[in-house]
Amino acid sequence: MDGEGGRADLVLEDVTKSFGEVRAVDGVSFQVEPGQFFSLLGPSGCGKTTTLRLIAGFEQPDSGRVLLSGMDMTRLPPNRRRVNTVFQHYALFPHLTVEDNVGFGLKQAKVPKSELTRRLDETLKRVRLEELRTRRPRELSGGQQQRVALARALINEPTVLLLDEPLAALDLKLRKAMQQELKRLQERVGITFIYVTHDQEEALTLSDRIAVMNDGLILQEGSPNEIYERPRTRFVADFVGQTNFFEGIVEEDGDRVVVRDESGLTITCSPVDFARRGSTVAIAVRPEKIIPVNGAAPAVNLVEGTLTRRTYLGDLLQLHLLLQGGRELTLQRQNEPDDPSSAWRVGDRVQVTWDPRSSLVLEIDQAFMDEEDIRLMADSQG
Amino acid sequence: MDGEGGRADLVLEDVTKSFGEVRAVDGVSFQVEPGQFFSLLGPSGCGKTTTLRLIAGFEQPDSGRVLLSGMDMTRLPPNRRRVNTVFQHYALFPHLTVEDNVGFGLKQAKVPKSELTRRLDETLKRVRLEELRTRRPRELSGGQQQRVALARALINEPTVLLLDEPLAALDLKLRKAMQQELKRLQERVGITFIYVTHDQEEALTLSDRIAVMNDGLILQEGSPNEIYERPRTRFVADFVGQTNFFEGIVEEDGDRVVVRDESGLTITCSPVDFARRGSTVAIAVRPEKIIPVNGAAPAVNLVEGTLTRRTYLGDLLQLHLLLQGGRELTLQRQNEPDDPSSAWRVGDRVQVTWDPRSSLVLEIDQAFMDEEDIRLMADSQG
Amino acid sequence: MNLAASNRTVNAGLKSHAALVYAFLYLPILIVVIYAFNDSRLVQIWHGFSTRWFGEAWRDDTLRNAFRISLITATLNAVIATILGTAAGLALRNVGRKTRSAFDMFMYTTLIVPEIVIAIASLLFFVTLGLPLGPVAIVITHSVFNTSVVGLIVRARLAGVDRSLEEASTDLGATRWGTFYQVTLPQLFPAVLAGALLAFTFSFDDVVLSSFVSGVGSTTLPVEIFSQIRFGLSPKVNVVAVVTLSLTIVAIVTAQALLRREARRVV
Amino acid sequence: SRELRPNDTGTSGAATPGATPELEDQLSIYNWADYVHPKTYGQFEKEFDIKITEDNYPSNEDALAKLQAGAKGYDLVVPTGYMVEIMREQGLLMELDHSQIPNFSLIEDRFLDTAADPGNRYSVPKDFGTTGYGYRSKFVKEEMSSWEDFFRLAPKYSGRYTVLDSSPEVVGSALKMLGYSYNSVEPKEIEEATKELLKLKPHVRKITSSMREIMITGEAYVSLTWNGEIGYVALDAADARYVVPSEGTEVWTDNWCIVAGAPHPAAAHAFINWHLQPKIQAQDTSYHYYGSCVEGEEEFLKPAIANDPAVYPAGDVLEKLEFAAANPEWLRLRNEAWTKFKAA
Amino acid sequence: MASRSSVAEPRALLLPAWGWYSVFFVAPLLIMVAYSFAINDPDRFFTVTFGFYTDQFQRVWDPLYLEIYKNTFLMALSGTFGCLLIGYPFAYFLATRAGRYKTFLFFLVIVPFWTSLLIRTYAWLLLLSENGPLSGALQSMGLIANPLNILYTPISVWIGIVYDYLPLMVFPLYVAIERMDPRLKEASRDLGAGRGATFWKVTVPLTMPGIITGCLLTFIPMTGEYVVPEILGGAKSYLVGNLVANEFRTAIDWPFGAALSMSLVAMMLVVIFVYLRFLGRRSEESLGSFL
Ligand SMILES: Nc1ncnc2c1ncn2[C@@H]1O[C@H](COP(=O)(O)OP(=O)(O)OP(=O)(O)O)[C@@H](O)[C@H]1O
Ligand SMILES: Nc1ncnc2c1ncn2[C@@H]1O[C@H](COP(=O)(O)OP(=O)(O)OP(=O)(O)O)[C@@H](O)[C@H]1O
Ligand SMILES: [Mg+2]
Ligand SMILES: [Mg+2]
Repeated sequence: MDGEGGRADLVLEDVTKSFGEVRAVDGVSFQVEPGQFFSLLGPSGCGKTTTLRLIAGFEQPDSGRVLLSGMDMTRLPPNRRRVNTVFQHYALFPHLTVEDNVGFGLKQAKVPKSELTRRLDETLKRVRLEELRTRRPRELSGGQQQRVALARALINEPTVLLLDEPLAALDLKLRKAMQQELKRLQERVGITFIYVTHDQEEALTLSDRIAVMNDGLILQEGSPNEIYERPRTRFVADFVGQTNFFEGIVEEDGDRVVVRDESGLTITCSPVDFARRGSTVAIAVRPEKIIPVNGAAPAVNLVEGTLTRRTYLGDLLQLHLLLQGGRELTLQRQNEPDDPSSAWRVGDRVQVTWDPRSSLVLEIDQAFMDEEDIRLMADSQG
Repeated sequence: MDGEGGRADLVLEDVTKSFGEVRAVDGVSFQVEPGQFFSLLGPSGCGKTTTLRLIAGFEQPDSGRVLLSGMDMTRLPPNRRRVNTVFQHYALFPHLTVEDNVGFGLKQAKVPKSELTRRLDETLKRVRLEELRTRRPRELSGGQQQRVALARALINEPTVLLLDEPLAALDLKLRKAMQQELKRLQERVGITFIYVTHDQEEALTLSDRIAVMNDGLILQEGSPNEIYERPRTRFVADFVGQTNFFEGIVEEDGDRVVVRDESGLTITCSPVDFARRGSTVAIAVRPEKIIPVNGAAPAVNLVEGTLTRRTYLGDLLQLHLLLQGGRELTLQRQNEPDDPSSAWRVGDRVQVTWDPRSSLVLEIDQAFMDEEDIRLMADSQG
Repeated sequence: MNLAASNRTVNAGLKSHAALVYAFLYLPILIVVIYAFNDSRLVQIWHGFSTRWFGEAWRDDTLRNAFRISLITATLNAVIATILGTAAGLALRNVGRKTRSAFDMFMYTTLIVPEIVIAIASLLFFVTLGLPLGPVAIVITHSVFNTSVVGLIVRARLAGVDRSLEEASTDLGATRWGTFYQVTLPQLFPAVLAGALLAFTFSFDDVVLSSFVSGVGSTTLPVEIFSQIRFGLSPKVNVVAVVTLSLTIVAIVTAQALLRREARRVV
Repeated sequence: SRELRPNDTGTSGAATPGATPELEDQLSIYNWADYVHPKTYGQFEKEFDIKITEDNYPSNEDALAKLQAGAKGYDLVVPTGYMVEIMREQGLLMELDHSQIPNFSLIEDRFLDTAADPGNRYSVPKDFGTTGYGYRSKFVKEEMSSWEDFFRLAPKYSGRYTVLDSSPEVVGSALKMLGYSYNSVEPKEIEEATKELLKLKPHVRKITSSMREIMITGEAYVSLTWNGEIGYVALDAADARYVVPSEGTEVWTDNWCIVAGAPHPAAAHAFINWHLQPKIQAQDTSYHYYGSCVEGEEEFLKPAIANDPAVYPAGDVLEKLEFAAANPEWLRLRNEAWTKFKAA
Repeated sequence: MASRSSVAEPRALLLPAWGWYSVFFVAPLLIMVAYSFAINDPDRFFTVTFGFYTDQFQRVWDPLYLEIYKNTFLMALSGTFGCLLIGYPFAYFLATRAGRYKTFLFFLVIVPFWTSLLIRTYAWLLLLSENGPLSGALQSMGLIANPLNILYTPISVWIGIVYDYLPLMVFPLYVAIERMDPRLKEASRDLGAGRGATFWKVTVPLTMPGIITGCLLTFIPMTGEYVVPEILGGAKSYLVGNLVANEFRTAIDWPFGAALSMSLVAMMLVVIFVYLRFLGRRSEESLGSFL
């Protein structure tokens, strides 16, 4: 890391970018601390790539500013920004060797030969590509290509590294392995990472902070824990992890919030300020938070239902309960021989419960459930 | 289902197929009962597609036979087999509408107009495509295309339906939804499904029986439960689910098998016949079977280690322990507030255990760990 | 019919058809090669083997001159067409739909309008404006058509070139020119080369356009051969055919080798 | 006997009479293909140290079209008589400086001062020939001697005829058969002739000025052409006969002319003068079988050629022959008839 | 959407080609149009009077010329059809059966294409002549009694144009067949269709863009063909191209020649238009997609 280009924060101020009718990025603001691993998470077409391209300088915002270390770089061309990108499909130069690909940036910067060689060796070593330096990209496996792309960006010691779904093209096993590697690397070099992904698990595993996007807007920003455990809207709750949704009217507020849904089920939640008595709220309960009642019946959130289906996932089991009033409830249990649920059979009437802290009260965000979402959901279910 | 083409079993007898040097399918034999959901699971290039193509008749085996309802159909052209295929990327006819795609098979069979219309309507309704009947494939979403492919095969009421990774092109959410739909449909129509996939979770969720393939061979065949809970080889254990591997020498055999590994760890397992005292065996322990010691220390399989890393996956946590002797052990816990592990901090010394039944004793199968596997693994780790 | 047997029948049918087509394609070439060694003063009558027409052709100033003119005009034409076509192909990526379709229309019409029509239109153009006919006119007339050829090839190739490669280059600090030179051009090279070769061949082979707009001392080889065919054939034509054929094969083989080497480097 | 006039057009850079201008070192000739002995140019080049380049055309009209279209840079062109008229009318030719062509006096009078170019101000005859037809007596059993024979036998030898790719000759042949003038400009006569031609058309295998090879191979039996062509055919097919039709036909001269704006006029004059030498004339005649217009070339010719009536027709035959005489109407009528003939 | 990428080349690069086309392509065509509405001065050699006279177009309507247009159209049509008939199975072979020799076999198709068209055409003159090798071979095989007499007839012209333009048919067909997903054929077999049904219902419709492109690429130049009839054609195989050339080379009637070529272009446009309409919108993209 050289002196001037050291750590710095990246700030987006109310950045908007439209393509014709489409508002690809709509008033996005966020701030990334130096050395942070910051993820942009969202469904396809939500504007993640566009946001990244605005930071890299491939697109110009219609309004708003992009600041790096406090300096406005909104109008700077890409080659003048101390930012580098790892492209979605790597965009390796097919006509250049690994070495020449990785050295490309330094050659542009007219770095002296000896330093170039030194940094090249160092970087190739870091990503374990020394042996492959004279190969061409198409002679490399997916994982190796990915490492070349990473090396090509890292060697320039950028202040911020942008990564656009860098692992999307890899298969499951390799993706898992590369995730770990990426994380370790980021911790070691200490560069700020802006990481785009539509894989919630990946975002949760890797990030220091996550911004969940939809339709060009940032819906929620926070640590992985915040995003998963305290989603603010239904969209976020649904997109990040699986959920059982309830909708009902607040019967008690204050210290303990109690909500009754249409089927008469009462759900106890931890207190939230916007849940006023009589208002309608949505509640999300994660399948893994629901536990079989074992021994003494709990005081709250005791639910009884019939086991309709067990889905065997190997390490996990999904248990589908039919509650009174026709609602479905899904539980997820680890596949352990000692788990109480392992004795359940389809057709059994069983009791389950969950901690009031696990009842997530959401603002009703019909705004985000616009027509297209509804169509898409209908489609994916039908 | 018409009379003659009703239920029947499919039998492969020692089928072999080579392409030049490559033995794509190597002496494969299996039998599928009528109405079964049978999956072929294996890594890329293991011969799954080739097996399917041999059944469909697109390839001719070098040796061996393919029997349907006891009749040898090895030399029958594809259009004369009562078998239909759902292709990997659907292979929908781009120049035909949904309707014409779906009706294609019946037109070939010269089914009378009125019956054609009736069955067309019925099938389109079953897969909920009535509204889209005049669209062309490219005007459809991935999930819709998938349903057209399914309908096009199902309408012919085949004895056996072959599906080649039918969901591989869909994104996660949609894939999950379609899995459920496929399973329900298969249960309803009762047709035998031969399902090819490289996604272990999909195979476990959907299948009645699974055959795990590698390098053209079938390594193990059994119910999802058998495959996951009693993998016979290291390859199967590793490919289906995550595992902690140990290797050691049998110290006790008989009622209780006790194995000691190099680091001195003693592992207690349930009895297996091939574990003779003094022999070397491998042991696999699934991360989700390992539980924190809560209260009284268990008699066997008590392991102590230092928590080095927590990987947050939202619904799950992966806990990485460093044991004495430098081994790593990975646990998987549900992300519940009440779980004992939720109190653990990185650096803590903790105790975990598992049921002897969860120690899976494997035959050492170096045979399957040939050079390529080793290279691939090195690659995916590096 | 048995599956394998029916496969075999179809394969055999296709194969023998292909053999016939190859015969159809090569029979004329073979004949010309054979007749180049004909001793006869007459083209069509076989008199015995001789290589004397090779000598005669070599000593024939008219043929040598025509060959030279053809080489020069075809090369100049290829240079112009390659520059204009490549530039246009590149620019077409960045223009609006309307401009693009208007330009497309130009390119396609130059290919669609029959050569004879272009030939006379060009002739009328040069005559009416009082511009001289001759080598320059030939080069210009050829290059119009060939600009479209190069333009379309380059554009097709560009469609397959990932824009993000160029973005990656600027991202890594390269200037616009640096990016063009270091990334775009190497990607484009096979297409540009193919386009240039095609432009050269089309021009080198052209008889219609050339014969209408040629002037003093600008008789190209095809025009010369054409007028010989029309006015009295000399066996030297066969020799010319054999020589150009050999040159072409050498050129193609070299180009293929080059392209393959490039291809190994590029793509 | 011929009055030499000074160059008074003022349009050319030709030297003033009398003075011998400096010769340029190049000469560009636009000529019929294969129309001089292969050695001829070389001899001139050697003698004068002038480099000759030659382009060829297959018909008078082609040459005209090219010059008309503004082809610049040619020095010499070789139009037939009637085309000389058209070209000079069009201002395509440069007036000659006869003082630089002393050998002009060697030319026989009967080829001079024609209607096409009174006073030969623009042209010097190169050679002469007739338009008739040839046939292979091996295939054609009848003795042919007239245009009438030519047209009458066409159905019998259908598909074995060729005609020249040139309108005046073909239209003229029908006119002569009908007993009209070769140069008729009567629309009715032309119309009649056109009808005859359209009747002939189905039997014509090819309209071409290069019938040599297919006559030799026997693919064609009868060809409407010029005498020299049949002379060439006869080298390989001894049974080939040339007929100067008894109704009379065209006699023509092809002429050296200097193109207006010629870049090398002095060299052009020198070449014309040099080429008029009887020895050179004889050399060319023995190559292309067209008669020379110069006196005294016979002594250099083989008797077989010198006495060949196809090359040098007898005096009484010559009497009946006409030179073509063009004017706009003449040409227009022929072209329209021609286009129809080709289209039919 | 015209989105300007940050790495875009300047649009001004289009200008040179644009100018080149305007001056050396559009202007000549406009001048030709002007000529087609001019007349010749009757009293002078080759003097054109410009104006808006329709005389030349009236002359074109002479049945004599219309016959030539018809013959040209039929020749181009049958030539295109011949190319398709020969080219399709051939391209099919190349694309699906050539195996590892594919590149080489395809190369063999290209080689003739890169050798002088003129010489290859003229070679047919040698081949087809009455005393030529083909005639001799056929006679000695007893297939024909008399010498082959097809040179200088429409048949030899047909052979010539089919020969010349066959590669232009094969290339797009090859691309289309090659590009076709072979699993679609398998899907069809899987659904019970035999070989024939699969060919007509799946292969042909799917390679239609290639068929259309190939047909246009051969039909268009065939309508304007000039060289082949000139060499291989006889007195009766005159096509519009030759007629046009005649007006310029021999008759020197430029206005009429211009009118004839205008009519040729018009005929071609009509045919292409009808063809594209008939085959639907898909075809419009096909030419572009090939090139
Ligand atoms: N150059 C462009 N021209 C027009 N529309 C564009 C352009 N780039 C993006 N868009 C539109 O902007 C929206 C956001 O696109 P973007 O690529 O940023 O999404 P994304 O979140 O990266 O999606 P994905 O996960 O599919 O890559 C989309 O609706 C897209 O169609
Ligand atoms: N037509 C063929 N020609 C040559 N080799 C082939 C052919 N088809 C398959 N193979 C080879 O046979 C082996 C098995 O291929 P197959 O397609 O059956 O694998 P798969 O299990 O379906 O893999 P994937 O999950 O990638 O689809 C591979 O090594 C493959 O390269
Ligand atoms: Mg994106
Ligand atoms: Mg497969």
